[in-house]
Amino acid sequence: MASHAIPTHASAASPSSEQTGLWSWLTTVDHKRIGILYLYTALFYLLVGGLEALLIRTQLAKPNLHVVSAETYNQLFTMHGTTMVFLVVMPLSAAFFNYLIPLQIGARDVAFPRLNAFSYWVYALGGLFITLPIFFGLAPNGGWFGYAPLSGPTYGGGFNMDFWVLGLQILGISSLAAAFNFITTIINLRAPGMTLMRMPMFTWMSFVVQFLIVLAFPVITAALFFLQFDRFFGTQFYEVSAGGDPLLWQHLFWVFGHPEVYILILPAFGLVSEVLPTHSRKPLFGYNVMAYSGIMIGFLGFGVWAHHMFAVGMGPVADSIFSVATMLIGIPTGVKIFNWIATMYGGSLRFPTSMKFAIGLIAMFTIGGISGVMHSSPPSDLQQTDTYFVVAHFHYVLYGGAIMGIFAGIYHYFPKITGRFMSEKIGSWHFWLNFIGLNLTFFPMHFSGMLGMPRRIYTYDAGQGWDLFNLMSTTGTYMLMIAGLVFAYNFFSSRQRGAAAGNDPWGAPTLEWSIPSPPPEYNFAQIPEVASRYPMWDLKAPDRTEGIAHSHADAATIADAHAVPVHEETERRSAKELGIPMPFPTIKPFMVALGILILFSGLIVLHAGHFALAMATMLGGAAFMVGSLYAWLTSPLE
Amino acid sequence: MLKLHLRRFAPAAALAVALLVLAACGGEYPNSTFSRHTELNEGAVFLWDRMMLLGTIVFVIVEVLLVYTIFKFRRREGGPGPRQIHGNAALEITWTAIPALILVFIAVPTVRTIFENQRKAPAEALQVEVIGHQWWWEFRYPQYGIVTANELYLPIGKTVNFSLQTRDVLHSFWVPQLGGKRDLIANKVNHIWFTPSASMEPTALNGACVEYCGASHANMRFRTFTVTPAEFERWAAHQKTVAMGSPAAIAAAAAADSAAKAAAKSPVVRAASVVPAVALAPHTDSSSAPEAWVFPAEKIAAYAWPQTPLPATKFDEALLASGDAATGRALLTNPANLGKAPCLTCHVIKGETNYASDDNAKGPNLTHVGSRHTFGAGLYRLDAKSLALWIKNAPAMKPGSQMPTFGAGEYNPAIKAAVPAAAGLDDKQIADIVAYLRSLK
Amino acid sequence: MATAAAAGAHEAHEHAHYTTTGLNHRKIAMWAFIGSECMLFGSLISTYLVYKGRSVVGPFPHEAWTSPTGQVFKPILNIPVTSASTFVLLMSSLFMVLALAAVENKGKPGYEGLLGSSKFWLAATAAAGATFLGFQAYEFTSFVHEGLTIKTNLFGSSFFTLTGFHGTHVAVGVLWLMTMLFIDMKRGLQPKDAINIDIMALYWHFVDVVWIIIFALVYLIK
Amino acid sequence: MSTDRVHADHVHEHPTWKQYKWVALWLFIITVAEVWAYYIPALVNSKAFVPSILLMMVVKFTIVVMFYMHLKYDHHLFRKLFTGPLTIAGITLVAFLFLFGKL
Ligand code: HEA
Ligand code: HEA
Ligand code: HEC
Ligand code: CUA
Ligand SMILES: [Cu+2]
Repeated sequence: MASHAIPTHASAASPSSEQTGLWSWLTTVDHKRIGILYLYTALFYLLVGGLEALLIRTQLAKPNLHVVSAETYNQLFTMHGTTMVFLVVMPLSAAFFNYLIPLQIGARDVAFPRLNAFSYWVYALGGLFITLPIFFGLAPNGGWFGYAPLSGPTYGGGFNMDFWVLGLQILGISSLAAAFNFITTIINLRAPGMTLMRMPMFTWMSFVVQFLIVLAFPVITAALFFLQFDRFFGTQFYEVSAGGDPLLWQHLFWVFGHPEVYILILPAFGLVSEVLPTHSRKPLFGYNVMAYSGIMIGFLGFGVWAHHMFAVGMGPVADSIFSVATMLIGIPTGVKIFNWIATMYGGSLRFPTSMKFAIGLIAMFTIGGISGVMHSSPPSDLQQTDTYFVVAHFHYVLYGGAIMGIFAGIYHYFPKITGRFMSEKIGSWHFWLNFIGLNLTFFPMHFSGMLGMPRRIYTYDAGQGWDLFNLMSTTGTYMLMIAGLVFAYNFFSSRQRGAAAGNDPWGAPTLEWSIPSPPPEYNFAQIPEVASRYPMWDLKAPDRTEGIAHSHADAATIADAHAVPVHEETERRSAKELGIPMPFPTIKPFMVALGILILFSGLIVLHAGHFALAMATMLGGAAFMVGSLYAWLTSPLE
Repeated sequence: MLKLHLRRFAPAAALAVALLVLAACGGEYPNSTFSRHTELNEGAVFLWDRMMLLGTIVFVIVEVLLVYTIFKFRRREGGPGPRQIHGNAALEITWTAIPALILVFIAVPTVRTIFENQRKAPAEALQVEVIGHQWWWEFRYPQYGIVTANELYLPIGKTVNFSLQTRDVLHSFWVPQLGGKRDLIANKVNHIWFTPSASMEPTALNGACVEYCGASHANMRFRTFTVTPAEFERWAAHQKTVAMGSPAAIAAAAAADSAAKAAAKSPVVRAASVVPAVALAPHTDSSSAPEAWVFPAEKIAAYAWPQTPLPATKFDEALLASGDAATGRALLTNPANLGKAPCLTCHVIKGETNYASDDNAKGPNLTHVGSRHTFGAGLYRLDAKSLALWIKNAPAMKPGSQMPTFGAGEYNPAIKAAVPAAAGLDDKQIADIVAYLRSLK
Repeated sequence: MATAAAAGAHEAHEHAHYTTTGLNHRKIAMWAFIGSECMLFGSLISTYLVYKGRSVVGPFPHEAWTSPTGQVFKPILNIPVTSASTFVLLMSSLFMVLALAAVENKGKPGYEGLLGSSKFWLAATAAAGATFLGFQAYEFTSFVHEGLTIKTNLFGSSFFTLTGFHGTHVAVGVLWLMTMLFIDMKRGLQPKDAINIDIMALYWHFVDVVWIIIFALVYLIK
Repeated sequence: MSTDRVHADHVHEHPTWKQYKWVALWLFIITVAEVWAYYIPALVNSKAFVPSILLMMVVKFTIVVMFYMHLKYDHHLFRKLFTGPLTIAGITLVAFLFLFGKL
């Protein structure tokens, strides 16, 4: 990671020496560099999660194979799910939150730069905490939703689920801290004139996502605390013999879990909503409706959790309520799909790789959405739940939706981040391999599922009518792996040798394209004053924004921010020359994160039976954390 | 650009083709959820069909619009610039209202079906208690006083009301051909009921545990035999007695008394109450003894025969032919052998002196194990060799199995060491036990 | 999470910078944090209520119970003591607003003497918080003596977890108050510092509000 | 950087000392009423007990939030930030009670 230097060709001013080297990455509080850290780390985990998937699929290529043992397989799918959800898609979204939100709203940084660094380090360390045990055969093995009592001390007594409970708790801290940060940033750091209804759609969707995080994560935090106390301190929350109710865990988990899936998809929706208008040369169709439907999805997302529990016997009334509520979500989501198509309709379309992926998302997510609606009907879902049909559903929305959207975002923003283009030719290969591989992998799962194949089985018998479909899925997975490697090659080689990109390589409408690529540390030398949703088109292609309301911020606000009309910034000067105060780099957020990690590790030691050592570790970790925190809070920001 | 065109439609085409294939040769898909064997699944399939139709329409509309747009509005050099439209209220309302309408057509029958399925089962229904264990199934017929494992018999044309419980973690009960699943949840009794339709052929169906339950979740399967009501009664009448033809039965025959006979015939015996089975009389007198009816092996289709490969555990197979049931029985039942063959501390065999009762037995009831076609939760065919290997080293055949390793010198994962030669069973002893178990028809 | 919120202090650089709404960064973050805490305590309270009456063995909150040895115990919750601690916590909220008013109006007429002193009110608030914690410590130890621990039954697990979480929040609040008091004594808080007290007060009142709910749902309703 | 914008949240008028004390008095009175109610067996056994305790709880809650946390006087944004989550938390809690057969 340290080798990632910002390419120097793009500007006259080379990054100052303090901006390179490991130490600078450990201490950075620049939202862009933190975004890059998120990006690299999450891509690394994508590879890890992909390798886990590859092993899973290899084991299932044929009936009664024995590539991995049952126990290993169970760890693999648990870690695959956990990795992809918490260590890949959420952090990839976070990479974009970090990099883009301040740029899109015309801010110089996030509201709390050091808290931002803290979020990243908690994620990075928490990711290691939950992943490394797999090398010792101790990885979590209770499934990504860790149903009690299998995840509790009585039936899951080993260390495996300890790492899961604690790891998720750590990752939750990271997500929550980031969410408070971005909520404040979006509310309070928008450039003059940028009303809520002028924010770029990606920022809008991110805004909704932050609220989902703020509301959903406390619930799993509570559920995990109960499990953690059961496992380490002998409480009885999920202890069957004491009358504990396994359904409590399920309800709490899914109150979190369902909003979580929208946490995964909405940022991708946002990215696609940036890509499509740009390459259609047309504003986003139905902007207001798009924003409101995002809010609707988020809101309704809190009222449908029990559709994951149609088989537990909740009774007809609850089944009906949750079923109908679930179906309702199809409506705002459909609105988004149709508005995207309408955005392209009548446009002047260009198909760089980012656009291909964006269109791919529309096509593929629809499939996953429709199978989702099929799940929402309990009598029918009882034949689908816990089969490969569900696996098909959620990979279409997650891989065909979230991952495709994120790839669209990576191709779109790569020039902004690095100052260079990614290769379109290789990108095209990547897209098509990915597109075919994805359908080859996941489409047959609809069949294996409806033909009776349960999920989470490490092996299956011959003659069940599943062989062909499984072989197809496995073949597709190898294709996806090749696609992934093609992408990796494209990514790294373009970073070194890609064609230089200017401020605004795509002719895009929003503020981030008005500044140099890569942006200077202070982002905007002068804060722009925004008069409409598409400031860059106002500047360069005013015909595209004619029908949209324009207005100017009041003079006082402009004066406050020293704002100037939107313009392209091409000069690159240092913050000092411009007199822009920048936050100091600091190691303290990293140290606080480390303290948290040590604190939690103490519990593992406790489980191992070394009481004194455990206490020492926990107290030491806590003291280290609190000390670093005080040091952080009492040192000036800039 | 034609290739793009084709690929967009490939999934739809594949779907259509595969559905045709499905309709044509259902036999190839033995666990298909599209069967119409029960009213429960009729409802599910009806909803599925409707959603499939509406879903396909939505899918086609979206993808056609998308593909059309992509082709129609490609950027052309010198072509006209885009028409700048930013929104349209009428359109927004349309594509909100139409999906809402579609959903009404799904929601209404959904809710109706939910309430239909979850009515109380008819009072005269056959009651079956399903009890989940890590990783096998216990089935009880309280109206008959039968406790059995891993093989479920259901009479055609009769409503069956299942009550579902678990002894440990969560499991889920599912026979894909008969209808939707229901979870087994600790501290809760769940219910599901359906009627195998009267027009159904007697047949063997696969079932599975579909809630992740630990190491051998994949190996927690079972067989369902749907049989005619007459066959069911014959099977049941036999199952509630002790095994015919076993050494125990022969030994006890002399002591049979009529009072016990009456007890055995009383139709409603709680499963638990049959544990001290010594009171039950064996039926040696062919006139009154129920015939030992089980689902005929030759009628079991290939898909219902397990094909799990056997492990590499060595066994002197020559011994199997000469296994002696009476010796085997002595090994199991003589308290002196409890250290070596503690089988009856975990298993119940009606008619023998048991150390466990049906309510606390850790393993499956073995009273009629010889009359089963499969064992180990549907994982293996019940033949002499598989059984012998199982007794020798069950965990090697089923990861995590709670049945310990008994073979002398075999590696026992529970104690992470080999079973000492003196403490374990040798191949000869195992062969005798196998012979005895197989005699438990 | 408390860490996350606390990390906000001194973090923002709003002093010199433009903000869209004119509102303080940390205050916005604090309200978002409080929103989040609603869900946390909502989950904890839900759990307590769901498990109410489902414990297999005693002691119980509102019912007398007989131990396996035949001893009869009375209901375990001690309403008089808890009423007193509730009162103390409520009054601490009053002290808190008075402390805020004292900082905001420092030097203005009507804010002289002890009753106009922010130090006094900060100290009073912290003392009330500490008293509440003392009551809680007393309650917990007496429960343990009566045979109720976090391991005893579902009631014990959910009760101690819920009230323990609340107590932890109070403890963090007391630390925060003492830090502010320390600063006040060292350099004297001025009206420009009021925002810091304001934010701390929001946290403190929220903790109080949670107790209002716990007191009613856990202690009073049988 | 005009200061009046930066401190916009402070131009809203705050409750006064006097109000604070009235509020405290009300809180005290309601708390006394709550505890009192707990000791009237006839009331405790009647259907009115739970609703009346809940009502008093809600009133106290509202008073503290409105006056002590000065949500009544502060920027509308804060009100949204608080009532939104509070509503969702409340609905979830009620849903739980329903799902677990407590309602
Ligand atoms: C990105 C993540 C994501 C997204 C966006 C969704 C979206 C949806 N999901 Fe999915 N879901 C998951 C991730 C996701 N899901 C995961 C991970 C699981 C499994 C968890 C586990 O068990 O491990 C799961 C499981 C799951 C279940 C439980 C299945 C089971 O276990 O039995 C259900 C049940 O209702 C469901 C429903 C839905 C619905 C109705 C939507 C809707 O939001 C979809 C809406 C979209 C559309 C409908 C398409 C576009 C709309 C139109 C073109 C308009 C016209 C359409 C109609 C009128 C139908 N999902
Ligand atoms: C975002 C989420 C996500 C994603 C992307 C994926 C991706 C994939 N998943 Fe998975 N999956 C889940 C979420 C996800 N999954 C979840 C939540 C579960 C449930 C777990 C549970 O039951 O508990 C699950 C379960 C699951 C199962 C069921 C296991 C079982 O029930 O027994 C299977 C089986 O085939 C599977 C397969 C795959 C495959 C083949 C991919 C492929 O798409 C993967 C392809 C990707 C690669 C091959 C990597 C490519 C590499 C790169 C791109 C590297 C780039 C690197 C740099 C530039 C440095 N997944
Ligand atoms: C510690 C308890 C225990 C002991 C002792 C034990 N078993 Fe088992 N047995 C089990 C369990 C549990 C299973 C179910 C395993 C599974 O299917 O995963 C089982 C399954 C079986 C089966 C397969 C039954 C079926 O229908 O699937 C047979 C046969 C069997 N045991 C025979 C024996 C014999 C013979 C002995 C003595 C030598 C014995 N068992 C001792 C626990 C025990
Ligand atoms: Cu039992 Cu899975
Ligand atoms: Cu969901």
